[in-house]
Amino acid sequence: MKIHEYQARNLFKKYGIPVPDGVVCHSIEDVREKIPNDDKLRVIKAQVHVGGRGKAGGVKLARTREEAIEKAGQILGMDIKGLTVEKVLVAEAVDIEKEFYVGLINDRNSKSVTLMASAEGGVDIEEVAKTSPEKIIKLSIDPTLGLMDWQARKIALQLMNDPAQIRQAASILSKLYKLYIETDASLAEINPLVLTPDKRVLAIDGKMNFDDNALFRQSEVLAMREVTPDEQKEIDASEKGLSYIKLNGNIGCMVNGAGLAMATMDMIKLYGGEPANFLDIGGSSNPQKVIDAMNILLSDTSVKAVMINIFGGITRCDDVARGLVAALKSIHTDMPIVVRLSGTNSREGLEIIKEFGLPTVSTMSEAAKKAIQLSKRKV
Amino acid sequence: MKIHEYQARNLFKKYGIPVPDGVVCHSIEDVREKIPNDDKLRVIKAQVHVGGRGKAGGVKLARTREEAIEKAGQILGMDIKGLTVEKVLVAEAVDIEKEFYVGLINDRNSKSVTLMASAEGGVDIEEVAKTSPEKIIKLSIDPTLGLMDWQARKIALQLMNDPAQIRQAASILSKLYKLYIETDASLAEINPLVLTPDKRVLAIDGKMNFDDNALFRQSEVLAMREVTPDEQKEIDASEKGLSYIKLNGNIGCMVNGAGLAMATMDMIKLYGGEPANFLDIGGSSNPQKVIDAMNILLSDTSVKAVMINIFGGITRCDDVARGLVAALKSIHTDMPIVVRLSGTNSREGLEIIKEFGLPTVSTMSEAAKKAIQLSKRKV
Amino acid sequence: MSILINKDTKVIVQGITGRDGAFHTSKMKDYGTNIVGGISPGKGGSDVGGIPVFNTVGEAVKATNAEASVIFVPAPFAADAILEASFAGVGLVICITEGIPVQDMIKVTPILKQNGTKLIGANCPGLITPGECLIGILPSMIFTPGNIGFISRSGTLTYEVVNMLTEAGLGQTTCVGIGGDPVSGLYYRDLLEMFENDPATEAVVLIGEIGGDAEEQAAQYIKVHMKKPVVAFIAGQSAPAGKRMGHAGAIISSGSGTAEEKIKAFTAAGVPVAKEPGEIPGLVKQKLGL
Amino acid sequence: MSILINKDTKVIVQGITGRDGAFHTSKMKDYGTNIVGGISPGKGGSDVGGIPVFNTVGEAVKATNAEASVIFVPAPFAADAILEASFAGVGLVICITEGIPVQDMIKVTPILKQNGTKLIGANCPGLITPGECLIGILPSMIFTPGNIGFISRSGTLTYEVVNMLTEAGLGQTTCVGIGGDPVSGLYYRDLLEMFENDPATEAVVLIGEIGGDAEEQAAQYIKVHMKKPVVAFIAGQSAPAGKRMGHAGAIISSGSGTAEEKIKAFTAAGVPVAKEPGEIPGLVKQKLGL
Repeated sequence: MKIHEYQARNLFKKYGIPVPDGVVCHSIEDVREKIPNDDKLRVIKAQVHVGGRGKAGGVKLARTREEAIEKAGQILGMDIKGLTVEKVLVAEAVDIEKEFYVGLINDRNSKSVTLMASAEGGVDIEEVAKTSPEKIIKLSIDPTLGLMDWQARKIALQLMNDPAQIRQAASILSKLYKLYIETDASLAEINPLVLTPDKRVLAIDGKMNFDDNALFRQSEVLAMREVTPDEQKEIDASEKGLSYIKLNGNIGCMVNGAGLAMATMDMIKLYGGEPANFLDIGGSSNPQKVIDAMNILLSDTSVKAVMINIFGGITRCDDVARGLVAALKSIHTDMPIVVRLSGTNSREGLEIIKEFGLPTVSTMSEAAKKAIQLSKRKV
Repeated sequence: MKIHEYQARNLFKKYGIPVPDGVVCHSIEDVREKIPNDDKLRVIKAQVHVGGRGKAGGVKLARTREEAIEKAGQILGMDIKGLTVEKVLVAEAVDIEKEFYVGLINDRNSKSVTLMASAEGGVDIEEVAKTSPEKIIKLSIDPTLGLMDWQARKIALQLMNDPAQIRQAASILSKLYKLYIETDASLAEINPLVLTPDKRVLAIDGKMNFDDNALFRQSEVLAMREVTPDEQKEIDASEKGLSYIKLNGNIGCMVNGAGLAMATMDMIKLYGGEPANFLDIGGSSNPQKVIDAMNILLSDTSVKAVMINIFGGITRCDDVARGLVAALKSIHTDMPIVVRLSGTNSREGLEIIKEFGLPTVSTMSEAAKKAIQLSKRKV
Repeated sequence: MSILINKDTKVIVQGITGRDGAFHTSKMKDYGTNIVGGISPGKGGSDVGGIPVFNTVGEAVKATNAEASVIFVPAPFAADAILEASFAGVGLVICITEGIPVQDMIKVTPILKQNGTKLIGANCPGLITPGECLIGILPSMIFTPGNIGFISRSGTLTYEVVNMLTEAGLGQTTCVGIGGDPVSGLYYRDLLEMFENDPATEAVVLIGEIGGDAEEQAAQYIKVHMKKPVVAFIAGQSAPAGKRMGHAGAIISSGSGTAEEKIKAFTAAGVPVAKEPGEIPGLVKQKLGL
Repeated sequence: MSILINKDTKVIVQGITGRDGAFHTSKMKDYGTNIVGGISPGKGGSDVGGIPVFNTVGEAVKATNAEASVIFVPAPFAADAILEASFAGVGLVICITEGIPVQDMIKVTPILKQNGTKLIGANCPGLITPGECLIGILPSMIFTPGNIGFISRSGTLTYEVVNMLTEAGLGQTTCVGIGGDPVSGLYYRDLLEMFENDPATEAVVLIGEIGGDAEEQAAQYIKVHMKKPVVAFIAGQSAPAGKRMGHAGAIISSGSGTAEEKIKAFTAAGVPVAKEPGEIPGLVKQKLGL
């Protein structure tokens, strides 16, 4: 789960990580009300769940209150990669002496939370990682001991020189780790972390993601959830026991199991088609799940054909086929559908589907080819 | 640092440990205002920093509001072991099916936090520990892993039978451990933890102590501090860099170092005297410390003689002697004082004291004997 | 021969009285798995279909000398169940539960290492030595004894491929579903080593997925240490790259994790990578000279 | 010979730029202690009275091969300083700092064990091998080389007794102040073992205090393992029993911790217990047949 920059800022503040003053505004009126009439330099930042907002014109400087209102007006309502900007963060712009990068992530390779830091912070950090990986400090944190103060200090010492700044930076790292662990985050970044000419260390921009599996014990995090329409579809699906991710193709897929679903998409692509989605219906023959899944696929107007790919394991194919038929009977659609069943009692299952009148095949490659062929027929 | 039962209850509630309903009252008017007019059975409990309040009459049952007011009136203002009762806890009395004991303590022997539990809870728990130690379950908790849920459950399983009760009890143990760690406690007890006939598990009485060394990072705990006059004296002393504990004898002791201070008290006792206090002035020749220490000793009216026992280490005895003399010159008292100096440059030091006109000795035993002798002269 | 489990392996079930636990316990027992006990706190002393129930894993191990435990407890309690098994001295823990918070698994990892516990999963279908022992939720009927070792991150894709192998006459020594969670127990590398040392295994099929570098590490291991042939397949070749985790995700993966990289690593290690699952049996036969 | 430290021991000082750290560093150096460096984050590269300063213990160890570290950092940061030294591979850490929260020391304990680090203190005066090496804040002038091993929980009482020994012609191999905190590093038992194995030590003086069972454990160890004579003194015989910690305190100590119990334990182990400190030199001479 993602949150906005201003929400990450709020968490930072709660954990004692210093950030520049700022307010979130939902409208021009809001800006007018919240921003005093002074000539402080401010930065107006679009709050959207997508990267690259700077290049898209979603971040602007303002020298006066009037300018802040004007710039906020330009950004609010703006479309950034398909998302409408509904909020802006209006924050005090600070003088920057040096920019750093600091990040925490769940690292599957080291099976630990890994801290990364670099004295070369800012927008080009990924470029730095590619061209000068030695400039990225990495520390795999022992989960039972946590980030020890001397470790945080050791990293701060590689970023800064002055003892007082080192203390500030080390303390920010410790607090960020505490925040990360206590909120079940999967990513926490400060980029840039800056040093100001008056020797303060501040978090200028923050980004946090959270582990969906842990939301059951993170009600405060969950309360910050804000979803795009596509994400809403995924969440609705997940509440029905379905795992759904929308993609850009035109062949709808309905598969049991994530690995098989991925392999199915690969197969479609291999034979020249484009999958419209990832959709895992899990392991049961419950007709309701098939109905729900079918409704999701049909609501995507780009879908031109549907490929159903089921492997019968403990649930036998004939049971799955009966469930499919029951479900398809209740849905009235002229969408071309191809069904592939494999595994336990697949022969009996395919017979049941064939009787119902749908095209059936017994291998994944045939199914993919057939679905692509059907998608071309439909205009 | 100690807190009252009602304060421990508040912490329990904050951490989700269930307690019976209750309010703390400072006066009869308070009881009148806070207790509704029903005929719920209530228990009125004196809130004092001392054990054995039950036997002293500080705990009474009340069947009605009127009775609660009456009983609270009896307890408020009562003297329990020298302390005046200024608050009572008026709590709902619950039916009890079974009583358990649960406690956490910093165990210096295992160098860990140790959890103790017993199915034989209640006032006689210490007797149980003595006569049937096998009835006390003990678990030394690994500090890096904390109390794992399965461990809490394993202990709960030895106290209760029903899966729902086991879950409740295990959860209480986990929460108590969390509270203990997060507040830097040195003791946390629930006694009794009870099972009610309607199968709830409740903390009826709670006791918590905290590590004085950790109060710098426990502002919430510190805010609960309430001190008896004797404790206030100890705290005042500690703010002056002195470690002071009042005792019941009549020979005031002023010593540098805790071990030496204890040995000094032992010596006084060995020769038939009674030390009036433990007083460690730490290691420096600063006259102000001696003045402060002397003022504390003189404010104790039972002190009949003072024994000053200083070992000169890095700070040499002649420097210490000059400090002592400077201090004693500024204090006008006819209190008999014996000074013993030992260690580096002790000869020179004793010479300085002798010149000032105080009796000096060079061994601890002589000093103790002399102080006892002097104490008997003073009426 | 086989790896990790065989017909003598004594197995206990954590969460035996739950819906899934009870259902799959009976399936495992039917298959012939030596289920010696189950755990359900507060229900110790009872039994589930003739299998004795204990209050704690410790009691169960004491009474039965269980060597393996399979976990069906809900996600919020699963990591603790893994620890309970580990501290009770169970050498092999199979965690079926899906949806366990990543931090829980991160916390568990070094403790298991310290205790010498092997973990399979979480979020995995379990493992099977066909004809001898099944631990988990695998559909037993598609497996058959033979000389192929099998490792996969996914569930139904495993079944799909195993089914093809079985239909092609390629039976299995042991099939292991290692689970698809970001942080899990045994990885490919660990299992490849076991298969390399298992006299009965003559070739290994490895089913990978995008994300992480477990496949790259496996390829490296194969290149340096393995004499037995390995055939691989990587799922997710068509998955969009878009779902990355901030800058940190890009930095830490630094290019690895894509299907392309994994296929490159395997190819460099002399491991043929199937374009689609259907090719796998043929590639295995080719490698075995059949 | 001696235990733990000698003239070659390379010592670093954590908190060397603080008031106490700087003062005692110069005292130690004057005594002849081989101080090879100090630590002060952000001041690396500078020096304190000719001693090079490093930013981290790791850097200091790398540059100097330090084997021991003495800690003068304030209480809130002291436990972390101990850990830093331990993870940098320092084998012996002496923590002078007083007032460290007990939970911090409890957390540190198993980590030190795992890393194989020996800790003296916290809240201790340090240790000395007279004529060779002083680490801590002990007043050097009262010590003299000889054949007595010395262990004590307290500070000035140590000085008092050592002074008596020195005046009685009983020099010391090594004197160790183990510190008076409830949870600390090396206990009597550990040091008794070292003295028993040290050829130069012919007798040991042990100064105990009320509280805990370290003295009882020491008595048990002496009874079973020690051939060398030990003389003991217990401070706090007159301390009131009143300051107990709830029921839990009573249950966990279950009678031990009092001066009475400790004296009983030593007596049962054949260890003479002095009634007052002044008796100690005489008892030692008696045991040594002097």
